[in-house]
Amino acid sequence: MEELKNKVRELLKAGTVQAVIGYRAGSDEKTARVAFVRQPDEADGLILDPRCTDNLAVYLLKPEVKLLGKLAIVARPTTARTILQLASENQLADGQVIVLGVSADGKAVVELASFEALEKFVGQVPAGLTEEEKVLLAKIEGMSREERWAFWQSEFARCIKCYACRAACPMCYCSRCIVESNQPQWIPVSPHDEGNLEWHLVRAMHLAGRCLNCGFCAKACPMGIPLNLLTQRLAEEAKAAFGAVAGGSATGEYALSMFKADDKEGFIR
Amino acid sequence: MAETRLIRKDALTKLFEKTRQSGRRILAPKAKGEQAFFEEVTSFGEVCLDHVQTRSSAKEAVFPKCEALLRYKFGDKGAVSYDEKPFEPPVTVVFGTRPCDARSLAALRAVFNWDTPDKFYLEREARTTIISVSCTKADSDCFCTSVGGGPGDTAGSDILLTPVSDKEYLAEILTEKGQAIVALAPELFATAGGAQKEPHLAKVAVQFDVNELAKTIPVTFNDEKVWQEQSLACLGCGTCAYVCPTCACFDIQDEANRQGGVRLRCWDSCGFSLFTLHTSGHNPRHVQSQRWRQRVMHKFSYYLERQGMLGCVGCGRCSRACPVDMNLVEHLKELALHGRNG
Amino acid sequence: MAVATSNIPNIYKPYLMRIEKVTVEAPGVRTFRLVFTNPEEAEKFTFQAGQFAEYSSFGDGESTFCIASSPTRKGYVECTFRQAGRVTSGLASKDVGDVIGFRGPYGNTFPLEAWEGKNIVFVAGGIALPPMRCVIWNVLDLRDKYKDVTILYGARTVADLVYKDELAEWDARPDVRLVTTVDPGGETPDWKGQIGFVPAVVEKAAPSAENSIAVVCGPPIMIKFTLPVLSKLGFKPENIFTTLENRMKCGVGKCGRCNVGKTYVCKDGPVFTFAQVKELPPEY
Amino acid sequence: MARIGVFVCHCGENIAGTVDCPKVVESMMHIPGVVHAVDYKYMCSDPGQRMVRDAIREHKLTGVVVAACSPRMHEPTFRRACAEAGLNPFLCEISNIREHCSWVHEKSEATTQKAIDLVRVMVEKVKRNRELQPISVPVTKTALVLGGGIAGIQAALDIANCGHKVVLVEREPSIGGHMAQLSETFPTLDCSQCIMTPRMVEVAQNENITLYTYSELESLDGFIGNFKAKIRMKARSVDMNLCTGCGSCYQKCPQKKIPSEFNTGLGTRTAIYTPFLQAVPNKPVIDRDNCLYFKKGVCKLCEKVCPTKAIKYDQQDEIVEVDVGAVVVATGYNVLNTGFFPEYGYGKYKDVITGLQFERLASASGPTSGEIRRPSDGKVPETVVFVACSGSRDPAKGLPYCSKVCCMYTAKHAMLYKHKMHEGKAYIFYMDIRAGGKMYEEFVRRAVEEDGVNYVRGRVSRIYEEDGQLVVKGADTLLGGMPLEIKADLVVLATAMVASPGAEELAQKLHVSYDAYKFISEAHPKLRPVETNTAGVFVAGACQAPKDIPETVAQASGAASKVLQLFSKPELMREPVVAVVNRTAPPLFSTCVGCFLCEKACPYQAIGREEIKARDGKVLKVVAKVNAGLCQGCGTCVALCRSKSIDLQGFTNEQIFAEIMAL
Amino acid sequence: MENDNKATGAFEPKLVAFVCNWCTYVGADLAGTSRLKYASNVRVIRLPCTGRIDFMLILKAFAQGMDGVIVSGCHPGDCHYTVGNYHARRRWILFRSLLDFAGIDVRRVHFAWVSAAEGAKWADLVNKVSGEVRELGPYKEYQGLAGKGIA
Ligand SMILES: Cc1cc2nc3c(=O)[nH]c(=O)nc-3n(C[C@H](O)[C@H](O)[C@H](O)COP(=O)(O)OP(=O)(O)OC[C@H]3O[C@@H](n4cnc5c(N)ncnc54)[C@H](O)[C@@H]3O)c2cc1C
Ligand SMILES: Cc1cc2nc3c(=O)[nH]c(=O)nc-3n(C[C@H](O)[C@H](O)[C@H](O)COP(=O)(O)OP(=O)(O)OC[C@H]3O[C@@H](n4cnc5c(N)ncnc54)[C@H](O)[C@@H]3O)c2cc1C
Ligand code: SF4
Ligand code: SF4
Ligand code: SF4
Ligand code: SF4
Ligand code: SF4
Ligand code: SF4
Repeated sequence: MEELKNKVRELLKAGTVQAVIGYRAGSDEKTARVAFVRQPDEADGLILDPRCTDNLAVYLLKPEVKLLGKLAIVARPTTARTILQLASENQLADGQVIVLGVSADGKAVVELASFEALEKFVGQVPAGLTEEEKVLLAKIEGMSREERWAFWQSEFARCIKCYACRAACPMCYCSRCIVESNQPQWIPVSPHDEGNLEWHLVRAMHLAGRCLNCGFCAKACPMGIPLNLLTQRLAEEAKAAFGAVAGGSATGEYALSMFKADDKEGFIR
Repeated sequence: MAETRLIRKDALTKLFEKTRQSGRRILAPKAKGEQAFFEEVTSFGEVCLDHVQTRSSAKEAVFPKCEALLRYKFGDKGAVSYDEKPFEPPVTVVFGTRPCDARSLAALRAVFNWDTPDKFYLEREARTTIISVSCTKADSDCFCTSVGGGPGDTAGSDILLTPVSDKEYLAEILTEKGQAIVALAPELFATAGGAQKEPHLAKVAVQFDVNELAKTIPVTFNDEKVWQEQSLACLGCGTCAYVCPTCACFDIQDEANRQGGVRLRCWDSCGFSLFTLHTSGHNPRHVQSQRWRQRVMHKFSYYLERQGMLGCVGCGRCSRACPVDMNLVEHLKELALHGRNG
Repeated sequence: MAVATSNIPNIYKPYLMRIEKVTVEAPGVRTFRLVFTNPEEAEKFTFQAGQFAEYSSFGDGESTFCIASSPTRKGYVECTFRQAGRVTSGLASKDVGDVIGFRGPYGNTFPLEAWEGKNIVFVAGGIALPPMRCVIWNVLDLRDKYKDVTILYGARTVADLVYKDELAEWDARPDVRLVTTVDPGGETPDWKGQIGFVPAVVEKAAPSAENSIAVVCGPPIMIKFTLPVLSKLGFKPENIFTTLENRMKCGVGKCGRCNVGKTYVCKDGPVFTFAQVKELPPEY
Repeated sequence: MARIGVFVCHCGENIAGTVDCPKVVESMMHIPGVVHAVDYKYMCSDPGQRMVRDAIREHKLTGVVVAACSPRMHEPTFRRACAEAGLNPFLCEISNIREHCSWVHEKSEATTQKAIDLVRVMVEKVKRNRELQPISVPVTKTALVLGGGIAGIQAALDIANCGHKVVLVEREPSIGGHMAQLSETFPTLDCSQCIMTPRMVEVAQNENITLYTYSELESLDGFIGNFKAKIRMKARSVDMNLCTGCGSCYQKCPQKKIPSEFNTGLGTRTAIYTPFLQAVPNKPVIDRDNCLYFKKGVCKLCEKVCPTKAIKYDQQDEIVEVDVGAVVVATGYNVLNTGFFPEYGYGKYKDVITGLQFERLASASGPTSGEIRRPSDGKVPETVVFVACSGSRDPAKGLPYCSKVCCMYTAKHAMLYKHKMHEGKAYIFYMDIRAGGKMYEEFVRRAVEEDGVNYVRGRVSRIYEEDGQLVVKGADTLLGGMPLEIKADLVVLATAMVASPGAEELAQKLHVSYDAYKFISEAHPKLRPVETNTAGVFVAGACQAPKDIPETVAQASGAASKVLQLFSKPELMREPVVAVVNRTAPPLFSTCVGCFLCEKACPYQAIGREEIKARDGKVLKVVAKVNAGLCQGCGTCVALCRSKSIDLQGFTNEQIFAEIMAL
Repeated sequence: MENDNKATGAFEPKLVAFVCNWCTYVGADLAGTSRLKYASNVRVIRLPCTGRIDFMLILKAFAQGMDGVIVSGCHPGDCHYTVGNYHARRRWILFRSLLDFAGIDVRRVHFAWVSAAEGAKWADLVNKVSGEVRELGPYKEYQGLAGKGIA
């Protein structure tokens, strides 16, 4: 922890960066929230503990945050993977941010100024689901088709189309989301059952092979819809079918931008 | 009008039955995961009153997330005719609202009944009975007492229930609509005797002086730095508005196919950049700080000036639901101070 | 459980109007003349200069345009719109005889009565002539109530000028002073008007501020540079009028998006004097 | 203000026999925007077309739907008719109610209903059609030919002889490629160099051809008609202008023991060298890896002896940039070397050689002056075993394909050997003989019947050395798999033809696809065999697949004719069915976020990047930009783009959406 | 698309086929020129390439009341645009798995390679899919979504 604070102070003092995105204590003892540290002495307020789960990479593309100047960001492996994935999608340039990589156990902090260093840091450890989520996923997969339909319908019916899931997702950085294009209006604006289903399927497809499974979407969803399971299911499929895992490298290929001549096609007549 | 009675907790099942039998729809908090949501319930067993506050608000009863304003049919060559059916929203009982939620109706009504009355809201409200339950516990996000409410506040409720013992609720029957519910099963309501609700209510400290806030906020309007700082973390996700019992902003959208269409109203949020975006590309509120400012100013300044009341009942939902822990009270306190100092 | 329904009217239900005439004014800009399909509604309908309405293309949605015809011309309303997005494209695909929705009139009006006996100067740019056309005709139809009438109108190119026939008509009238201009480069060989940006042309035309009202509508940039010219000419902010256009859905002060500070464009506007605009927070 | 006209064709009885055409017409009249609908016996006839033209004028139509046969039949006809009436041809669509309806269903209400649906779908599409203009792309009439083997030479000469400029780039110090290495060529046994050398000289003398030898392509940008090629001229260390090719330098060079590439390692060369005597250009290069001066800093003998002071040790690689309109890839092939075969001793036996080495042994200009002597001791071999299919057609070795020329050249080799050593024994192990080609089968027969070559059908399982002799172990499958052991003096492996080194990198530079074996892929295996999937890049010769000289030359001329076709007009006209990235009002400018995932997916590399700049030059945004010259209009990018920022003209999102909504 | 067999009252599925211009569309043409007979309840929407077939089209088709969807194009290796169909295939692999996970009946979405020469395969495909979807009955679940959730 001290190590992190020192690094942050150093970076700010030296003027290497103008702001550091990290975690600080939140409203209560159970929550942590983002900190935008701009003065060396503000580093004291930084924390790093199991509360700190938000995928802060979402802030790297926020215009207001970009205006702060050059950024450093405290990144657990998932955030680090997100940064690499964003890089592979041309949203971040090498050297644009300094990553303060936090090891999985939360102890060691390493300064990673290049994507190459970041790639080494993340290795091959994509985030998995939590135990609870695994159980739920297995449960859904074990259902009959009709049950799955009923399950998801009851979940989707609650969706209010606030798009908090989208706002929280660092990979949903489109300047105009498909739901906001109205010529044609692919997806109804209103949160009724048909539109909700379409929204959820579209969102999941758009994240297929890109989702880092940070779980921020599900956390953000005020209606408690376990929508990260959809993207995670697709991540599993992309891995199984194409060996594609998001976030491994800054030059990684998007599973749907490429193909192999022998991709499976048993389902095609 | 107010009348005080006692009702046993185990009698609620009965009351529920009777209410349902009377053809009324019942919305009540239902637990899901760690949260509770207002949803239609068919038996009392589904109801969960354990939460300090539900995630979603009860405004759905009077201002649904998606409602039809208009239906039309296309005829030959695209001719349009209205598909007119009388508007008959379901007669509804909302059970288990907290006093803050009950109070929120006044804020909604202020918008929907302002100048041009909104049929949809008003008729839904007319058919809705609110049975609230006083708060016996509160959390750090609650601030009803700072905005003029309280854990046992009766405003907006048709019946207010306060648990006065393990077995009993003190029932304040506040309106005719409340009476009508009692009339469904008068036998369940006993005389109150000397039961008092105050001792059982949660203690909610006043966090800021709302009058002072009302004075200081407008002055802060042009102090962009404050708003920028406060909103830096905000993702513009809109959650706060969607869970808020008083947020009334909406969008109107058409959906149609070859046969006809429907004009829908659905919730919207001033936190979205699209909310005010002109087709020309110009956006009067083009950065998040302006949108955050709009939300705060609307509730604590414009509302007061235009509707003569606050646009916030202190339920704390926005703070609880915010994915990035934007805490409204914290910011309000800062604003109250800031305006005073600067 | 049956409960009697009240008879609060549905404020979101538009009148069904038939398109009686379509005029293509400029590329992408059309004027519709609309008549009520229900004569009873026509009978009851009134509006005043400056007001706007919500026009629907059923299936696409509603869009806000001002009413471009004058209240002095009974029996129809007109609107002029530019094809910009979904709704306006939907409207643009309509033809004479088709039915569209019309909901209004909404908003405040130009205080035409208070202007009686004064000179009136209209300054408009581009597609912003429509909101002014309503007042212009209103004033011209009651010509004897007002003193000098000056119309200054500019567009990017000659092709972008709208209401070309009416411009000719006004030009021909002895009791109207019409100055038209196009941006440098936007002229055609046979263009007889001025060449230059609106503010410069206003400065050159130099209408007297004495006992005068100015109405200015146009793109923000034009307004920004025209105002100083007008004040130099002696116009006081409270005598300069404009209309604001913030995005709106309901038109009746409920949907929550058109406000500038505590001011609702749909209710308190769209007509404002510059004295009022100056008081508004910078949010439009 | 859509004003659509619908024209329903009876096609005699072909449509009207099962579809109630008047009913189709009647139902169209209820659709908003349809202002005119008629049916007629033969819409495609002159009177039918006239109906369309007249209606366009009379009803001021903004769109036309012809409900008739497949668009593949008459779309051009009706589009032309529309154009004649002043309607943009892309505002005309065909609804296929014949092949997709009347011909495949019985006469019934359902069939008529289907026809109505199909027409309505098209009406809704056409309402959203936009006027489109064919895209014209200017063409730079210079061709870039990569590779100076026979393929490249042929293509270059064909193009140059039609009066267009050609830039020919060859990686080696001389052009000629493999054909220059061959001794005699099947099936005529004419001397390879005798027919090759004049062609090489022609190249050198053709004023339309600029020759860059010892050079390689550095990068290729742009698109059909408008490529920019960067060519790296490797430092030759010899000034091409001063050198007269007198050869004093390499006669004096002390480094004499360097294996000669041209002679496939069977002969030697010096450090400053020309690969062979007839080299074009006949001017040496210094092989810096082997030059004493470059290695040790001392020597400079060549500089001393050069009469024209042409030696330039400090010469640097040079990059030249050329604008070209088309590219012909003719970079040829390579052969597997013997080291590839563990069962044949991993290349450690000197007397196990490749076919190409045999060509050098048999060549009059080769290291042995055409005498066939084995490499180990120079002895004239008495028994030679030839092994066909060495590597080829062996899935286990990863080369399942047939190298196509080995059967022929092995027969040739055996023949050449027998012609020189009448008593010698020649065995050929083969799997089966593939001698498809004019006079090929006859050629093989001649080897067997006239020259007494022993063909053994079977595989060689092992080759090993025993007492200074090679033992070839195999089996004769024609004799029921009888094991066979032949003691041989020389073994010639017909090693597989493989892609030339660097083929993959080159293909990537050119943005053309290549197959699993790194041979360049043709655009269509049957119908577009000389085109690649990148418009304007053509392919010829063995770089596309193993092939012999006649085929190579034919393909090279084919590629040249494609280039000439492209050069025959000042501009290239293309259908405007191309993708476009949207533009919106500032501050967004475009909804594209520049993820460039579409860029990677586009099969034609048609998507590039464009910077949107503020007036002060500051880059505000980088967005995708479709190169209309390259885009073929597949729409893969459109389906991929999440934010719907890219759309396909002619098949826009709005059009397709409307079609579905009209179902 | 009004397609219910009015005479018999029996259920006839409504199908839409999204096909590429170069293979399946031509294959369907060939079925026509060969006068093969097949079920009349499929409506073809022509697209340049399977690569253009956005997964949204499939969802929108269901929303429009279709009971089944056919998606078809050139066989692998035959794509007019060389590889559009390979891209499409990847998209479908993921999309199909998502549909299934969300409980959508994937038996109603059929993918097929039909070449320009396979008129018979096209006819057969339409017949088979019609038959299978007829067995499944109307897609009530999806169609039931229309209007659901609107107060
Ligand atoms: C008081 C007032 C008067 C206006 N008068 C005219 C006029 O006379 N002629 C004219 O051409 N335009 C006028 N406008 C602007 C016009 O409303 C928009 O250009 C138009 O609605 C956008 O077209 P769309 O719905 O096709 O675009 P989309 O972007 O597809 O619109 C989607 C929705 O957003 C709303 N919207 C989008 N942009 C605006 C905007 N700039 N202002 C308000 N709402 C918007 C629309 O109402 C619609 O519901 C006026 C706006 C206001 C507020
Ligand atoms: C042993 C053997 C015997 C044969 N005998 C016969 C025969 O008798 N009759 C017959 O018809 N065919 C014969 N062939 C086949 C014949 O060699 C080929 O058909 C022919 O040479 C193919 O010509 P090409 O121009 O395509 O390739 P190549 O001859 O390989 O020429 C390619 C040229 O491109 C150059 N190059 C490669 N890469 C690059 C680059 N990146 N940039 C620039 N230049 C590059 C190479 O240096 C070379 O000069 C024989 C083949 C073999 C292996
Ligand atoms: S849902 Fe899709 S279109 Fe919308 S922001 Fe996310 S990725 Fe972009
Ligand atoms: S955050 Fe939840 S409620 Fe909001 S749009 Fe996403 S899924 Fe729906
Ligand atoms: S603003 Fe927040 S605290 Fe106030 S009423 Fe709305 S949700 Fe509750
Ligand atoms: S919920 Fe939080 S992040 Fe979302 S808009 Fe409200 S304040 Fe911003
Ligand atoms: S067009 Fe779409 S896919 Fe391509 S770079 Fe832009 S946003 Fe990405
Ligand atoms: S349509 Fe096809 S060829 Fe054209 S840019 Fe898109 S992917 Fe490339």
